[in-house]
Amino acid sequence: EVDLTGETINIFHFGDLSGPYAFITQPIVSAVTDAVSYWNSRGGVCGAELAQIYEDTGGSREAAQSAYDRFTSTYSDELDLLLLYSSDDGELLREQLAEDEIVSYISAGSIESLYGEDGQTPGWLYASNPLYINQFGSFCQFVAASPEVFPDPVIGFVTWPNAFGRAGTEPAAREYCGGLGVEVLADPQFFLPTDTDILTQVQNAIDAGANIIYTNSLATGPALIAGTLVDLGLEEEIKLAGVNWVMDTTVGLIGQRVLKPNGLPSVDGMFGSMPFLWWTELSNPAVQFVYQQFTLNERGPAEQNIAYLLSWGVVDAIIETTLRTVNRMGSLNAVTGADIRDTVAAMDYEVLGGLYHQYFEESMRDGVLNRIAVLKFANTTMTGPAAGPEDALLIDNPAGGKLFVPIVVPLTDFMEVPQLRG
Amino acid sequence: MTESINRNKRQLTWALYILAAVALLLFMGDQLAGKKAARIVQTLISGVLVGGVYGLVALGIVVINKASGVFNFAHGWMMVVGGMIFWSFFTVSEISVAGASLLAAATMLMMLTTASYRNLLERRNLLIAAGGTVGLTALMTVGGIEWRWLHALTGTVAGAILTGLAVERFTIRPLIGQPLFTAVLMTLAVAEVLHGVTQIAWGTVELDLPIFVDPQTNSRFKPIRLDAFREALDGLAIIRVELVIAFVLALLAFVGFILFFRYTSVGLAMRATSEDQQLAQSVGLRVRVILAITWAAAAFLASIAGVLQGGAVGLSLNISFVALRVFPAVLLGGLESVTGALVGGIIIGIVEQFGTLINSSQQVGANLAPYVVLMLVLVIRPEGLFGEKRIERI
Amino acid sequence: MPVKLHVDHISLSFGGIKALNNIEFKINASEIFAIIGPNGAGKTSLINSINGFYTPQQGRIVFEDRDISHLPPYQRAKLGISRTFQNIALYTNATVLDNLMAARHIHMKTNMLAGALFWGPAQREEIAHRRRVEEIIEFLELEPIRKSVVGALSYGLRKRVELGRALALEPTLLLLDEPMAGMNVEEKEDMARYILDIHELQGTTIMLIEHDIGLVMDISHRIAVIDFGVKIGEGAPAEISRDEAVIDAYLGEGEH
Amino acid sequence: MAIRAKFQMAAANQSDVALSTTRTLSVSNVEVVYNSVILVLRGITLAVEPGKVVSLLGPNGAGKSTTLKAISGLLKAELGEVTRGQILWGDERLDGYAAEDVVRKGLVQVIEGRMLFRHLTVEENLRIGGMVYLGGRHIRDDLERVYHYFPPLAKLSRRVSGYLSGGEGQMLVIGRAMMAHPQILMLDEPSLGLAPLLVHEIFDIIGEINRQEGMSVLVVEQNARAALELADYAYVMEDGRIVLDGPAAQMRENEDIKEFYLGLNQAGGRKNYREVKHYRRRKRWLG
Amino acid sequence: MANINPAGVFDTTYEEDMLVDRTWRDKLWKNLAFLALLLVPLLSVSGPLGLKLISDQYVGMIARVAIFVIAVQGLNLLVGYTGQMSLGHAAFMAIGAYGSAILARELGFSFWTALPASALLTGLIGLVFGLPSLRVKGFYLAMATLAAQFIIPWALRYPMENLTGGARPLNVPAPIIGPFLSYADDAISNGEPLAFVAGDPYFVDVISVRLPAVNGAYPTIELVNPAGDVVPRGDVYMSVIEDESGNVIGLSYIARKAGEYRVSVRADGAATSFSAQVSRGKALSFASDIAMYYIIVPLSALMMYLARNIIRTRTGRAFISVRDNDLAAELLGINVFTYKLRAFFLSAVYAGIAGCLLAFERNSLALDMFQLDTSIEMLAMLIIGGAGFPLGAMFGVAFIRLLQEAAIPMLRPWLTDLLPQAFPFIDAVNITSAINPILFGGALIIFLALEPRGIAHRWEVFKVAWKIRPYSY
Ligand SMILES: Nc1ncnc2c1ncn2[C@@H]1O[C@H](COP(=O)(O)OP(=O)(O)OP(=O)(O)O)[C@@H](O)[C@H]1O
Ligand SMILES: Nc1ncnc2c1ncn2[C@@H]1O[C@H](COP(=O)(O)OP(=O)(O)OP(=O)(O)O)[C@@H](O)[C@H]1O
Ligand SMILES: [Mg+2]
Ligand SMILES: [Mg+2]
Repeated sequence: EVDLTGETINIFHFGDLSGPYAFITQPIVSAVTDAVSYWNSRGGVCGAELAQIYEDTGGSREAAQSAYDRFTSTYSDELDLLLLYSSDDGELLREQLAEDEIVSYISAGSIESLYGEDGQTPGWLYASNPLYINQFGSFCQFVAASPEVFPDPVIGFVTWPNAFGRAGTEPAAREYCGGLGVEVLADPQFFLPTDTDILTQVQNAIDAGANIIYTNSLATGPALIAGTLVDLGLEEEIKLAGVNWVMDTTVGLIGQRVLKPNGLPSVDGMFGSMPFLWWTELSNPAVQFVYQQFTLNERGPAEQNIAYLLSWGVVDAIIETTLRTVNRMGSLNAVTGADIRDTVAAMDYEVLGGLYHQYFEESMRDGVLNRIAVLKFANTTMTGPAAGPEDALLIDNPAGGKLFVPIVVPLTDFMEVPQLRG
Repeated sequence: MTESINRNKRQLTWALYILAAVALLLFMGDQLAGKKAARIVQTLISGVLVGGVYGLVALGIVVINKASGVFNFAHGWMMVVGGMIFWSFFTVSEISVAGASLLAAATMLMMLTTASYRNLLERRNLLIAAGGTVGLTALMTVGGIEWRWLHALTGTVAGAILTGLAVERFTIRPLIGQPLFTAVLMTLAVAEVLHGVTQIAWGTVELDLPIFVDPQTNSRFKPIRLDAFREALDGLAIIRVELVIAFVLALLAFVGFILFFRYTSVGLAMRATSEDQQLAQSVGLRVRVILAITWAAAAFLASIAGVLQGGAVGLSLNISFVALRVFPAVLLGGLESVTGALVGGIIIGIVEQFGTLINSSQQVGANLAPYVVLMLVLVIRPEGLFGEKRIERI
Repeated sequence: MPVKLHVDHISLSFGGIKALNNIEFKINASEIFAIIGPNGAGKTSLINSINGFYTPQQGRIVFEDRDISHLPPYQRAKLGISRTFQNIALYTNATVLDNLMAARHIHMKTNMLAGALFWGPAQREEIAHRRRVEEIIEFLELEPIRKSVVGALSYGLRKRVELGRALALEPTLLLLDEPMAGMNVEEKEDMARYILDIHELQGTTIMLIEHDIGLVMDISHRIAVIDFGVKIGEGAPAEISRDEAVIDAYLGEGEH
Repeated sequence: MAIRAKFQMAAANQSDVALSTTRTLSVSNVEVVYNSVILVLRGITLAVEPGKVVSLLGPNGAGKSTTLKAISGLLKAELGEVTRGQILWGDERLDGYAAEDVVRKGLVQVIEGRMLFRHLTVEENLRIGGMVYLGGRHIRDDLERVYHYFPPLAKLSRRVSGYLSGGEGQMLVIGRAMMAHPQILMLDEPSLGLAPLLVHEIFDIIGEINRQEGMSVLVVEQNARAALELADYAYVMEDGRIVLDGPAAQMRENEDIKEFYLGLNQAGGRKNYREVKHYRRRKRWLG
Repeated sequence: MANINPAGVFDTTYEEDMLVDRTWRDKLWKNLAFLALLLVPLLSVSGPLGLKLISDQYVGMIARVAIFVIAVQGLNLLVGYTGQMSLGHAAFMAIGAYGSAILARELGFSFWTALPASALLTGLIGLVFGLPSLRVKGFYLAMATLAAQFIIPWALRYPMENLTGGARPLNVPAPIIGPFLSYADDAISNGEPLAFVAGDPYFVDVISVRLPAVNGAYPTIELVNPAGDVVPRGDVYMSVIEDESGNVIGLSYIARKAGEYRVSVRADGAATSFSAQVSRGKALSFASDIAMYYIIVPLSALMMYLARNIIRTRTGRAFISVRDNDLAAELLGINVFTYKLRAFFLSAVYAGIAGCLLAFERNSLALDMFQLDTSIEMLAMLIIGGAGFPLGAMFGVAFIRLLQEAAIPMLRPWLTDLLPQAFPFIDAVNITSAINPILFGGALIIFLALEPRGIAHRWEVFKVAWKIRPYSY
């Protein structure tokens, strides 16, 4: 391996750190910061120092564009690999990345950001998670395979109206699921993060025949739907599911303001995708490692979320990609975006030793593996999910009262997702 | 004779209203025909209850407008700040005496210097301030977590007053007598700064504000289920208790403000100030003090709204966007009218909910219906339902 | 003498307040016709009705034998009725020159597109009208403040600018609402001179509201007196100054 | 006259709150600049002795209103500022105080141009004027007083002031200023737009208050005859400077004042406006 | 403020007096400034001269400033000059942007025809939303236009989804001039591919395919990019070739990016073999940032010039009359209502042009580029710059953009290092994410408190002070 002493590997990233999605994306900065200092305290990567260069766009496209321009003109030589957070930025920059030959890692993207308007065109963005629509397809597979849990399944979308929220509501998904015997209602029911009452949306979906509600929303979104179902006394009849983000810790915490008649929080039993390992899977060394770093850096519980976990993985992927390319090209200076792209395309890599699997093909630049999991609450021994409030682990809430401890229980193994971007 | 002309005019206006309402009903009736009675009743209940909170938010905007003619774009962020302060006192078991006394002292200092910094020179004033600081600190810190309502309420009041006064002092006061637009823009700048302050102090994570909870189970109040009417309604309708509480609190705030404006001369002074700040100064009105009072009051209202909203869905920075959704309510009711704020809020609440009922896959409820209704009302009544008529005399 | 304006028994009220009650009079062409009356008598309302700002509930306004009662105000201005305002209503943030040029509006033809390009005809028209406006500026001795923003002028100067703006419309009927308020004797003399000149040189018919009785008596041909919306007298200055009712209601014993 | 009799009664009732002042208002060498570039006052010096009536005369644009605004602190909002000189109220410096504080010190200005709170009723306008005085405790009596001075206002008390006629509005602004019980009342053209009958009344009333309550008055007025009759002392301003001053009685005899401010001809009679020549002698004191 | 000529400059004719730039110095400065702007891309790092004097980021930044100057100048005409409020300007821009994109994508309009067409369309829609101004005033009017801000994007997103792609991004082809320089003619038969190379960023290959009708139907044409994928329509400039009777007989393609493309023509299910005629040529393309710059900046200057003329002639004076005193204006011969509508129309036309430019500059459109915050931000730019001043729009946009894109990013890294050390008790992430809002809001507050009437006002004062120097008054 080449010696990079005296060199600096920059990790470039920008995204919404102060806007409406900051609450989920902010821990990315924390994770990258922690990872950088971790490596540097160990003498760097092959002698090269790590550094991060980032910008806050506040979620605005104008700001993202200007941040991109600034990056590309200030670091025109070094910038070959960029970490993005949001599908919106991906959509905005797709063409420009191709023009400037810059590879971009993104945790999950919309079809348009990864594959362009036609859903096929190659680009320079690579997502570690499967496309949201593919996640939905994989959920349909799961539904179709478990008729005892989901008899006569009809899925209705109750979701946010933005690009993220409506990803998965495409006709292709409906067609695919229909083929599996799972009906998907044509009209999604939209609600906004500021809505205090979404009875109307939920009931609309139920009136239209839904017995499974699927949501692409985060934080209060899934909790609000779950609470509404309990209020209506339908928590048993109607199942709740969503994208990978609904499995996040915040959802588990916010969702316990409403208890089901059986005494467990309303979001108990919510299904979701889990295309990577989760905080609770401590048997895995990758998770162990991140957890250790998390505690070492005294990160608060709010940051124990998907973004923090995945960002450690992405940093590892960035380092690995860079090293492989450098090894091929001989020196850091010689590396171009196209070289990076060649590396990425040929990479078959267990990120961080198993957090998730990175493997792309020319026609597939998003994650291919997914598994379905369910949100549960830990039992007193922390060995598995609690069956009821009696055997649930309750910890002291600093704000008074007790808290259930959310855990994610995988229900399936990693399987290939169907390709629905069609 | 003129009386009769006026009456005719009024009748005409009413006729137009009724016509518009009938048209709306006909349109909706068609859309609603297939729905069960329970759904319609439920939508109405939701609309009214949600509208109560909208009304409360609208009230804060109206109060500022009444005193300064400024449309406050920072209201949403004042809601967030208020809610977060409440959260800090409500959920933290060990309140730091140093922090609390700092807050109390800052608040007292701001109150003392509202009219003029010269007030600091008098010993009596300093004593009052010191006493106030000690008292407030005591209220914020006495006892343990079981006193949290007291802590939170005092803390929020102090925090709101401080926020309101600081906003007025450092951003609005320098603009007395300057173009109104500039002041409106200033509120936008204030919104940005409050946004930053919230992020520094509380981060961006969603917070849980357990105020509408059953102390026994620590879970949210169970909704009232109208099981008794199940047959009649052909289905179940429920009433969410936390929204009812919020609604009642909103009503109380309204009654308070209506009385305040009716029985104190401050209301009159506010109206004068909003019309012409320079003129108000020239007749000796303490424009600075009046503005300070209003901003403090508005910040307080914003805090209540923030706490209620935060209690109902959880506290996040997104709450600031509620204020945007309330704009049509403010205008519908009339920019200067306290009653209008409530009525506007409720109407917008109902309109949103029915819009959602009819078609939520195209976001008719949140993005279309309120604005269409607003346009209709403004064309019939340019000053909103209860607003002040513009005086045109040459 | 042809009748320029016939105010034909108009009544105007505002929700119970009777501002004008069955007012009738005729103004002959090329006449200086004054209206006097105590405060709140309805003088300004009368001008507003002639000009179209108020629509009287009863009666007609006949201008040059044409009933204009139902024309919108801007069309009445096009017919040649122009005015000044008691509570100065200039375009405060524009210069004196622009105020006057804005009043040339009805005489200009340049449309938005031609104006945007500012070529050929548009520029020529602009210059032609500028020339006309400069004549007015010279006539009213506004040269030094030509390019001052109106908002920065003193009260008295604004009054003069208002007169200039009214003249820039080249009216055949000029309605003046207390044009000399806030001026000292010397300045009033100037204003009187301007008004007389306008009348003499252009034959403009002038309707004048003014509280300075001396001035009114001196320069007007005929005077109408209104009180509480009712006309209580009309006639030549000499007759009016002897009229008992007028003295009681308006002049008081001090003045004459 | 009836109004005056009533007023005297009212004034007698008010004697317990009379505010005769002992302070002198003195303006020395004041220079005012608008927009940081337009010099308007070029060093004004004048004084209002306690209990005296002083009138300030001068042609349009001389800077009379600016002088009043400089005293009352209203310049700031018009982007004007006092760049030199000082304004003393007794021995207290006034410059630097906000307008509202100046009012609270007893200096009340009636701004020219009939500035009303147009959306408020007549009575509400008056109430607002009275708020500064003793926290508004005397409002009821004071309303009575103003209605006595201006009977038309009593009838209009519930009217929205924006619809008032010009003269009615003028009564209202003066009444509003009186509500504040000023120690020194600064009037900017009080007779503007008032019918002749009322002009006399107003000046009589001002004179009465001045005598009864010892209130000083600084009046800017174009009706020089009325102003000089009332005043003890008069200043003439031109182009931002004081060009002539003296006791009112003396001023009345000044030939130039006679011609340009009183409109008297050589014989002492009133000139006819029709006879004003096109080219006539223009008097300016400036060199 | 008095308009003062420098000492020694006298107007002898009205023409002279009416000039915007009275002295040759004024004129020289203005022209030099414009020239300097035109030089920026040439001197930039990726400029064709390879001079590398100016960072590339400024090319994009100036272009964006220039686009927003147009939109904000439109707003200035409405808000600053006519005194009508609008909170719907971003939505008007959306109409210009989507209108031109749809015209180009669906109807084969070129940029040059789509620009005026979409501007006109925006103007007409602006007119509709200006109707309430007949009765509604002030903030109420602002809110009536707020309705536009919600209703227009709603309409674009839902009812018109099949044209606009709804919430999905929409690709827009780059503008070209040409094709000219035809140099070859080929023929290809059923299904057979033909390669062509789009290379140079400024002069691109254009191919036109003329099709014979096969069994009454026209064959389909596909353009396949270097990676072997079919290029969607938005990615290429595509114009329709029609015969005399208006039938589509062919399409002409220009790929936006360099590379070897293949064209194939297929007649679905047609057994008949046929051959289509292909001609190739060169066209001037504006796909690159630098080329777009030379459309945007001069157009922006032109729009400023036109606005300047409008406000100093009849229409503009009528606008000002309406703003300063609508009642008096009506009484003095100005039909206030129609002038309000004209202002709405004009202002929307400006917004439409800006929107169209934005669409073609970005190549990709999304509805969330045109949300309420953009409308509000434009108002902020206007007020900061000075509403009702000819240069207000320019100052305002430049100020805000420089603050956001240059000043804050410059301070930011420094503060992200410094602040967490200074305040160790605050979470560093919280500090870094609060920097942008606090710096931006704080700068606005300080600015507004110091100069409430906008930069242009200060500029005017400065000009007077400069002209009367060395005297201060
Ligand atoms: N738009 C209106 N609404 C209500 N009342 C009005 C309106 N316009 C005028 N008035 C009332 O009508 C009466 C006549 O007013 P007007 O302005 O015509 O009086 P004026 O003769 O011009 O008096 P002045 O000499 O004081 O200007 C006044 O009492 C006034 O208050
Ligand atoms: N806000 C302002 N900005 C710039 N110049 C001003 C401003 N206000 C007044 N001026 C100028 O100052 C001078 C004096 O004005 P001022 O209003 O004091 O005159 P005045 O003596 O009261 O006249 P009048 O009798 O007409 O009321 C005038 O030339 C005027 O143009
Ligand atoms: Mg009048
Ligand atoms: Mg004056």
